[in-house]
Amino acid sequence: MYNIKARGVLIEGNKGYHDITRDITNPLLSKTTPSWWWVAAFIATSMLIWGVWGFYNTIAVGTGTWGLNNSVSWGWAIINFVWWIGIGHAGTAFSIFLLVLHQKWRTSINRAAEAMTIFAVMAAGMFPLIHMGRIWDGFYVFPYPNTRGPLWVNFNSPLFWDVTAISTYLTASFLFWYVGMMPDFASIRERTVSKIKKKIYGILSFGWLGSARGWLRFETAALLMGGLTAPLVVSVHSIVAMDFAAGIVPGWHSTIFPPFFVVGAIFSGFAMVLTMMIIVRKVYKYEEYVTQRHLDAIARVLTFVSLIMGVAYISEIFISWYSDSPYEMYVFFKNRAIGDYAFEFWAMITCNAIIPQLFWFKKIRTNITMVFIISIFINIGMWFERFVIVVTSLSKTWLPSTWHAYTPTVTEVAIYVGTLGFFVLGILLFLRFLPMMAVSELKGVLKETSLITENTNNHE
Amino acid sequence: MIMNKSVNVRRMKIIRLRAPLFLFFLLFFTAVSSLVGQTAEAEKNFAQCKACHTIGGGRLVGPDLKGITDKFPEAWLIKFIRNSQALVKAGDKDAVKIFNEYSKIPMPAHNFTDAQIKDILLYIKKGGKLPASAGVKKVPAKVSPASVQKISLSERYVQEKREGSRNLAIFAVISAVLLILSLLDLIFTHYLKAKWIHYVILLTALWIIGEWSWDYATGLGRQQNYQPDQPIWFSHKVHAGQNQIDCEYCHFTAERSMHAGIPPASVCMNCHSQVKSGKRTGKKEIAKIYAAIKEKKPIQWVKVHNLPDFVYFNHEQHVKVGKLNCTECHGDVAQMDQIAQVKNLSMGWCLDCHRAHKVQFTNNKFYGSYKKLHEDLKAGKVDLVTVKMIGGEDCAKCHY
Amino acid sequence: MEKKYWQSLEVYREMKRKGASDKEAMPEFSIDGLDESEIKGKSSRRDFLKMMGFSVGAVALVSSCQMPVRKAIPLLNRPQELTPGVSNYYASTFYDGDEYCSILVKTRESRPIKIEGNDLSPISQRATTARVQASVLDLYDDARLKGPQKNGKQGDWKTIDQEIKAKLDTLQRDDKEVILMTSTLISPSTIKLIGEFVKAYPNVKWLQYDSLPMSAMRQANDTNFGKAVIPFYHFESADVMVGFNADFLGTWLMPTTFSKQFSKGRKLKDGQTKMTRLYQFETNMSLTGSNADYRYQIKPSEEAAVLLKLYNTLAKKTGNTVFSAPSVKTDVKMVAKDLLKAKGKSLVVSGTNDLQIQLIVNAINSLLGSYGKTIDLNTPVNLKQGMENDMKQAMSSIQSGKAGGVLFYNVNPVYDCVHSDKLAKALKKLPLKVSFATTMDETAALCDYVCPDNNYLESWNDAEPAAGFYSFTQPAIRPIFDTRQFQDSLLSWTGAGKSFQDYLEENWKTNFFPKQKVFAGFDKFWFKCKQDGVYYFASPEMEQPKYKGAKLKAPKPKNGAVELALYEKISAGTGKHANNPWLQEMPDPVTTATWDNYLTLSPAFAKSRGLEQEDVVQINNQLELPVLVQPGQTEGTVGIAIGYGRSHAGKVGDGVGKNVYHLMNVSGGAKNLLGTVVTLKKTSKTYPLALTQTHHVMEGRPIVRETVLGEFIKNPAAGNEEHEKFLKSENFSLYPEPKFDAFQWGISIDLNSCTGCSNCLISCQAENNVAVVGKEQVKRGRIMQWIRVDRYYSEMADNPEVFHMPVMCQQCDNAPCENVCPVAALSHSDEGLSQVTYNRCIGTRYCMNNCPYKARRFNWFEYVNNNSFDYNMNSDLGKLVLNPDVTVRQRGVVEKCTFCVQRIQEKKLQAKAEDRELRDGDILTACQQSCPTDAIQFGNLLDKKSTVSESNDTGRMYHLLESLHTLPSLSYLTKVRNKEA
Amino acid sequence: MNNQSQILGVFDDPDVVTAAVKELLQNNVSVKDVFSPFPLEHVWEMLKMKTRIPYATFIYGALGTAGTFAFLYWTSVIDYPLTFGGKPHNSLSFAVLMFVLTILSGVIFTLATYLVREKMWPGKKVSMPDTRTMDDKFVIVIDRDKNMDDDAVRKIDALLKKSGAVEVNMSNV
Repeated sequence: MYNIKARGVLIEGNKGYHDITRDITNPLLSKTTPSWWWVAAFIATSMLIWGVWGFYNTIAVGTGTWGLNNSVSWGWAIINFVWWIGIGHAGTAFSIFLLVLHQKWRTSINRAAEAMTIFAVMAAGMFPLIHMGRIWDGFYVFPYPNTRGPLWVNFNSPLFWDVTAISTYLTASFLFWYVGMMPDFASIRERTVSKIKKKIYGILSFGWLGSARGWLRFETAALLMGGLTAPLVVSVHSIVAMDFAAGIVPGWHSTIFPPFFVVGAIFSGFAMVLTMMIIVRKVYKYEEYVTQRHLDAIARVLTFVSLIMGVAYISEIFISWYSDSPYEMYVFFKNRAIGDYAFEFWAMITCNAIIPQLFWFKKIRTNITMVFIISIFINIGMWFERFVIVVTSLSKTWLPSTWHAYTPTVTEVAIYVGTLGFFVLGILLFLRFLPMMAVSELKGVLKETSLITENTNNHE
Repeated sequence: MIMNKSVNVRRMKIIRLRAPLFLFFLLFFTAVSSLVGQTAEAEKNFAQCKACHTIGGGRLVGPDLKGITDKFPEAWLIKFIRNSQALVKAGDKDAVKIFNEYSKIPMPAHNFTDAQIKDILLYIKKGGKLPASAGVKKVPAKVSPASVQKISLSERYVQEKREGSRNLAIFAVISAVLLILSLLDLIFTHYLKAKWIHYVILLTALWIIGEWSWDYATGLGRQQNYQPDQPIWFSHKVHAGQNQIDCEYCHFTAERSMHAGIPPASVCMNCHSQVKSGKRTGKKEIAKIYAAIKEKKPIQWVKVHNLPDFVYFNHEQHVKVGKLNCTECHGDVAQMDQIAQVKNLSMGWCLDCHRAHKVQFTNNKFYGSYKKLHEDLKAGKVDLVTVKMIGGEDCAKCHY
Repeated sequence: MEKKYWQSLEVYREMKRKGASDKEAMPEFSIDGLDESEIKGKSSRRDFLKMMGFSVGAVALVSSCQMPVRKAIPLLNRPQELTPGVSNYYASTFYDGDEYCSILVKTRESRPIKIEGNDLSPISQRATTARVQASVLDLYDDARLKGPQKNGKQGDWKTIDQEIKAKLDTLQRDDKEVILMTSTLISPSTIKLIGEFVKAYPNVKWLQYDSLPMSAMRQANDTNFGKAVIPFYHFESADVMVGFNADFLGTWLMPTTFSKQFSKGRKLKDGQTKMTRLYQFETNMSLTGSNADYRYQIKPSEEAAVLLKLYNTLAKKTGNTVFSAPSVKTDVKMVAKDLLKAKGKSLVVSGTNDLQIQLIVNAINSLLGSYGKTIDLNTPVNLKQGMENDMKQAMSSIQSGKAGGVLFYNVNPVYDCVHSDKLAKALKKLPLKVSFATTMDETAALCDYVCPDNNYLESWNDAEPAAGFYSFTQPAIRPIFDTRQFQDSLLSWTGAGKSFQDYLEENWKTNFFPKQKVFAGFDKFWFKCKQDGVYYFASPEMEQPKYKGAKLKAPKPKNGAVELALYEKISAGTGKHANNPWLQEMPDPVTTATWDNYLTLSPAFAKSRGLEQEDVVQINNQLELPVLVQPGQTEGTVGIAIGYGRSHAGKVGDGVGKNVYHLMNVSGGAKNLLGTVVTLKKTSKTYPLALTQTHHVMEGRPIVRETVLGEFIKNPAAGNEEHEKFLKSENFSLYPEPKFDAFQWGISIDLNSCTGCSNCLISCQAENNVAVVGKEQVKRGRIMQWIRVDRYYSEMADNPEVFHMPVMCQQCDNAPCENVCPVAALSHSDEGLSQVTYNRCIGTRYCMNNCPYKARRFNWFEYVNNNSFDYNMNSDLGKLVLNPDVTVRQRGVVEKCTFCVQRIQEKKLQAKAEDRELRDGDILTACQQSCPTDAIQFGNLLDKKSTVSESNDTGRMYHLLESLHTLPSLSYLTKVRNKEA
Repeated sequence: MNNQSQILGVFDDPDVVTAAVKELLQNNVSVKDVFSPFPLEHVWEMLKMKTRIPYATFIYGALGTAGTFAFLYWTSVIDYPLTFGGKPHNSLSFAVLMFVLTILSGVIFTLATYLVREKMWPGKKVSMPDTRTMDDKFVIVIDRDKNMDDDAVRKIDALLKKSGAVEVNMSNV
């Protein structure tokens, strides 16, 4: 109970069950779409269209339209891929970890976070695809029975683990997300007046009744799926990390990577959640559901994680020195710290390890704008981290004769912006057509937290 | 292309029907002829010889047959006539001598019965005249019954495969329609009350469509049963089948090169300088060879067996070193009129052979380098060495 | 033979006429149901060639029934008729006016597809140079003239012959001089023929013109020995070699021969501990300089002085006459000491075309008694016979109008003579101008008639590179276009109604056949000649001519002035092959630059002038060139490569770099590459240079391991301590080391022999259908050549030591690349090869990241049939050079060195077919085959007696980055410099 | 549903419902079901509701692991063994895939089982005793069977009222 006390009221403004239902479902049921939505949607779409051009250009002309070369043959595509996957962590980490830990304060955020996961992972998934030299032969990665012998795939390849892990993660997260929404669909089904919506949400709700036995099985199933997916959250990014850790490139080949990546992922994920929720609570006036205290909680988590990041950076550098391998040392002390990519390196350190420390101050923690800005900084910092890992390591590997610099081209930028557009558009659609908070769960916690209301009031 | 395939189909059908009839006739007439002896049949049969031989008219492609019966023992002659190449291969002195003397043009094999051959020899002895006594009977054109049977078999195989896949496609379409209907009914118009019907339909439909798409997908880039029209209606059945001409007589580079080699028109000329008309097509087709040579334009045969271009296949390796029989990959060519691709030539098909097929491990000194394998062989750890065991599954065996 | 090819070329032309209707022309390849990628791949693949193959097979015999075909006898296979899919080899001769090389031409379906060295030749001894390797592509050059030209329009031989004959007659009547300007001719028959031509037209004046003459040396030898010859050098029998601006390993005189000789003296095989020593005094950093044990930097103007100083020191010690010399700071004591120690086994050469200098060199050599030992005046080299004065006279008579006509054969003076502009102007006035150029080059463009000569692979010819050494050129293919051999043209004009082939044969029958005793019948003799491609008439042992001294003097070195040192690049040469994309994209062994010429400055000098890499500098206020900072360049000098800036080379060569022939130094009478004084002006512009290597020092990593001879004698493993350490450290691995049965292919590269000439690189490119990607891509670090000749400097100082290291796929047994490929496109073969399966590759490029040697290449674009990469693979003609045994890679797949697996398979099959075990040395990889110094050895590592195992079995052997435990099959031998420690 | 009618006690507070259920059970009235907008753990306990889904999940997981290993082993050791970078065919790296695919099979089949047991599918038609349970009401459902006479009904009605039902309805569905 400690955490609840500390966090105090989760839903402010003495709401009743009906209020909750109303507040959450009204935006869906209302006939009119707010104008800001259209504006945002328009911007997102135009970004997406530019991205589509990037895709087309790459497929039609060739990977050569990117800035890559024989030495640095992975670039922005992979950076963004890892970055998106990282963000994709937030949702599931959020809902599942906190679910398993019985953190009630997740309820008003997890749904949105999970939605974020889905779209982020989808966005991430685009990069490995477009990154392929021969996308039209992409199906070779699947071990399906064929007439080539049959020729299977290389199960030792981290890339293949990646494919499996990510598709699994996407499936699992999606199912978990959807199951969570069924009761809410049902309540919308019962609440809406429009025939079409009734039909559609009826279908989506799978005929949910809300009987006691139903709830029992529902809870069990949800808990089981959550419990199963929890280790997946860890494994996915560990496996992504193995893409690098399993390579022999100096700066990649390091055992710290898997945990380091997972933490980083949660870091960027939470930051992104923060960014998004701050906007959502503003435009939807959900201050009562996503309270100061929620943001505060996330901010605390971020502070802690950023410390871990800092430690990770330091230990990485320490190990490279301790290994006494000239190649390793060159990467960290020459190439990263003072080399061509020094800016990216230091940007990473500052954004990820230093700036979040501001959260120690309650003033800053409670100042929404500051929190917002810092969360943005973290997102940027995490992007730079991936850049540092991928590009600096590759640009100067074992044989000095092969050293070569890398600069991205407009096509790569276009693709990245495109995925951003895709992500935003996805979130917008989610906000418009799906219950953005778990209604039933909110109701579930309403009572006990309001009980707390009293005694916390006494305390304060 | 499709048009003429259907034509083929029809022809084949007829032959199939005829086959037993032929058998009957043949038995009957051979029986009769052996009794009668020196019939018109001899003359009829000798027509085949006339293409290359005369009786006292000097040499053509082959030697003058006048007095041949005195030169060689009858038994030998029978052997020679039935399959001269066999004798030559066997290294029979006289046979080889003749073969070389007549510029290595093989005498096509003739599957006459002994009686018939004796008959012909008698006919030759008599200087090609018929005794008045022999009544003249009509005899149907003689086609080797066995081969007729086989033709229908091997070509029927191709036909059936082709039709089979066509039917499957049709099924797939139908089931797709059913699938959609049942889905619509299941969700919106609840016309059928019994849900299970829907499910049954759905499942079966999915199954069939799956089957079809699998069949189609595996066929992608392949052309099993591919049987294009050739610029010249050239029958392997006649040449390789009835006349028993050795494959490598025409495809002469199969033992020396990666390509088996498509015979240049000059090779055709070896025989067709004399043989100017065929039984089934008359002069029409053979004339094309002459035309080609006159205009110095190579005959543009249509390549039937195609491998993807990133595959390196070498005939020498398989024919000469591996001692494979041509038919193992090209099917029973000797029984096909128009060549068709019988095997699917997929990588899996190649590998299956590489996994199972025994290499000339002990016969070829090259494999002496495989010390360890030889020890294992001696020690009995392995009983036979397949291609796989010496790297037959390596990618760079065929892809580089 | 050839006729057949010509026949199927008919088919090829037909297709061209039909437009791009390949399908129509070869129905056997129109397959329905191929997926997109394969169809894409199709057009670029060998189907076109296959089709050729088949139709060849067919047509060949048809034609052979009709008309008897004259057969040229191949060396290895004797084809009764051509066998599609089996390659034939023809012995022939490469000679482009500058460079001689005896070669084998590999043909498939009677298409020449590869040049290999001919090991029967005593001159080139199986060695080739990059230019020789690349010359096969010139045969399929789109820029070649398709037929005789009149005033730039296609004409027909008959009329053009008549017109030229007429003009010649008129010119003869009003006896105007007709100048026949040819490159140096080494073909006795051709010379004889020209003699007859001159007899027929007495007004014809024949002169030989070299863009880079060596007249000074001939003059010097004339004064000293009464023989105006270039002697035959024997570097192999010299213990101490001293070179003065002579890049004899790269470009000077006979690089192939000299490389062979040089490497012989420096192999440390089977216990040999003796090693020759090379001193190099030079201005630019040349390939030879980069291989020198001691390298001194001199200004062009100092060369004479330094030489004289050296002479004087030697003379003092040996008590000979000493001449007064201007003082120079260069220290020559050590050189003198060594030279004297190796008296009679020493050799001094200078590449400078300056009489004074050559006289001094002769003086030194005679003083050291090199003549008869390391220098042979009795077997003169016939290359470079052009004499300056002839050219001068010709110029004047052209300008004065004394000459009425001029015929150019294999020369391009309008491009490469010093006063090209004057010549161009003067030519306009002449009534008859005929060129025999194969392409519409700068000179041909000014001629009213062009009678295109055959490519040398389509021609008959003989050659005598050095007295007594004969060599033959025979066609490997019928003329592709309506071209005619130069000699045939002359014959038809003299009205001798026979082909040059007959002429050649007769000439040999009458003049050479009698000289030999071995063969009874001429046919046998002639057969032998053509089969071997070379024939040697031993000349009787003769006394070396006596040395007559001459007064030696040296000019005072110029101080302060910036001296220009032009040089010849290995790739570009004199600019003859400028339209050859392979050569254009070949990284220069020293600068690693491609596709350009540039101004080289030493780092210090550049700094003092405030110049950075790629800054554009104005030379003499007109010519603008980018700067390339070149360690080792002499302070106060700049270097520029000749052979660039062609304006009429063709789509590839036009406008690449700048033409600098007009900057040659003619002050000393003979035209000389070195010594012009120039002014430099920095401009605000910059110009991108496409270098394949951007970092030049090893950062103290044990990549190229070296030691000095002294250390090596003490301990053969000297300099290779890392390897010792590696062996001692137990490399803990989870997995057992891979074992193989029968074969495990390996290559050993002797860094001590490798001179870095980069000719393996072109050989590989030709063998493996490696694409050309163009300057832009090279700049972006996307070279395609499978072999990378890395070049490291000991430090970016002013006179660094240089290391050359060829790096290709190391075929690791624990290949890091294989582990990471998701689709199993990379796997390890039972013969220790790391296989790459192009058609399975989806291009994740993970393997490229994970390859520590960065030996993998990615097809960033479709390099075939793509107009943005308009090189040989974008034209049907150019594609004829492709090797049908090797897949042409599609866009988006990764490729790499395969150890020439196609050759391995071919030879294995051959062994099987012949029912025998595979012998060591049966298989020669392309790089090994063409290596002029035998630095590359390929073989079976499991066979302990194979050359590769033996050369690995020394203390010098190590693997690149062995600490990674990738277990490469490719090993290196440490570099040993013959220096005092 | 059967044609008999039901007694619906409507409440608007979770704790009250829980209490009411207890009350009813003590007066041995068989409570058929309780409909609520969110789960009520105590009610399950009192109604002695159990589910065996966890066991199913465990089995799926186990099958997933075994199946994956079997597949990997067959493909890369038996069917077409290829050597990659000197690693043995039966490689440690299988573990990763086994782990991931175990979870996948677990998740998917658990969900499937849940849907099957609950007889839920897209577009299933349902009739709720009281649609307000989707919003803010809690409903106790009690079957009224044949042998239940009116006063018995009345008794139940009273019980409900007593234990805090805002209203009590009859439904004949």
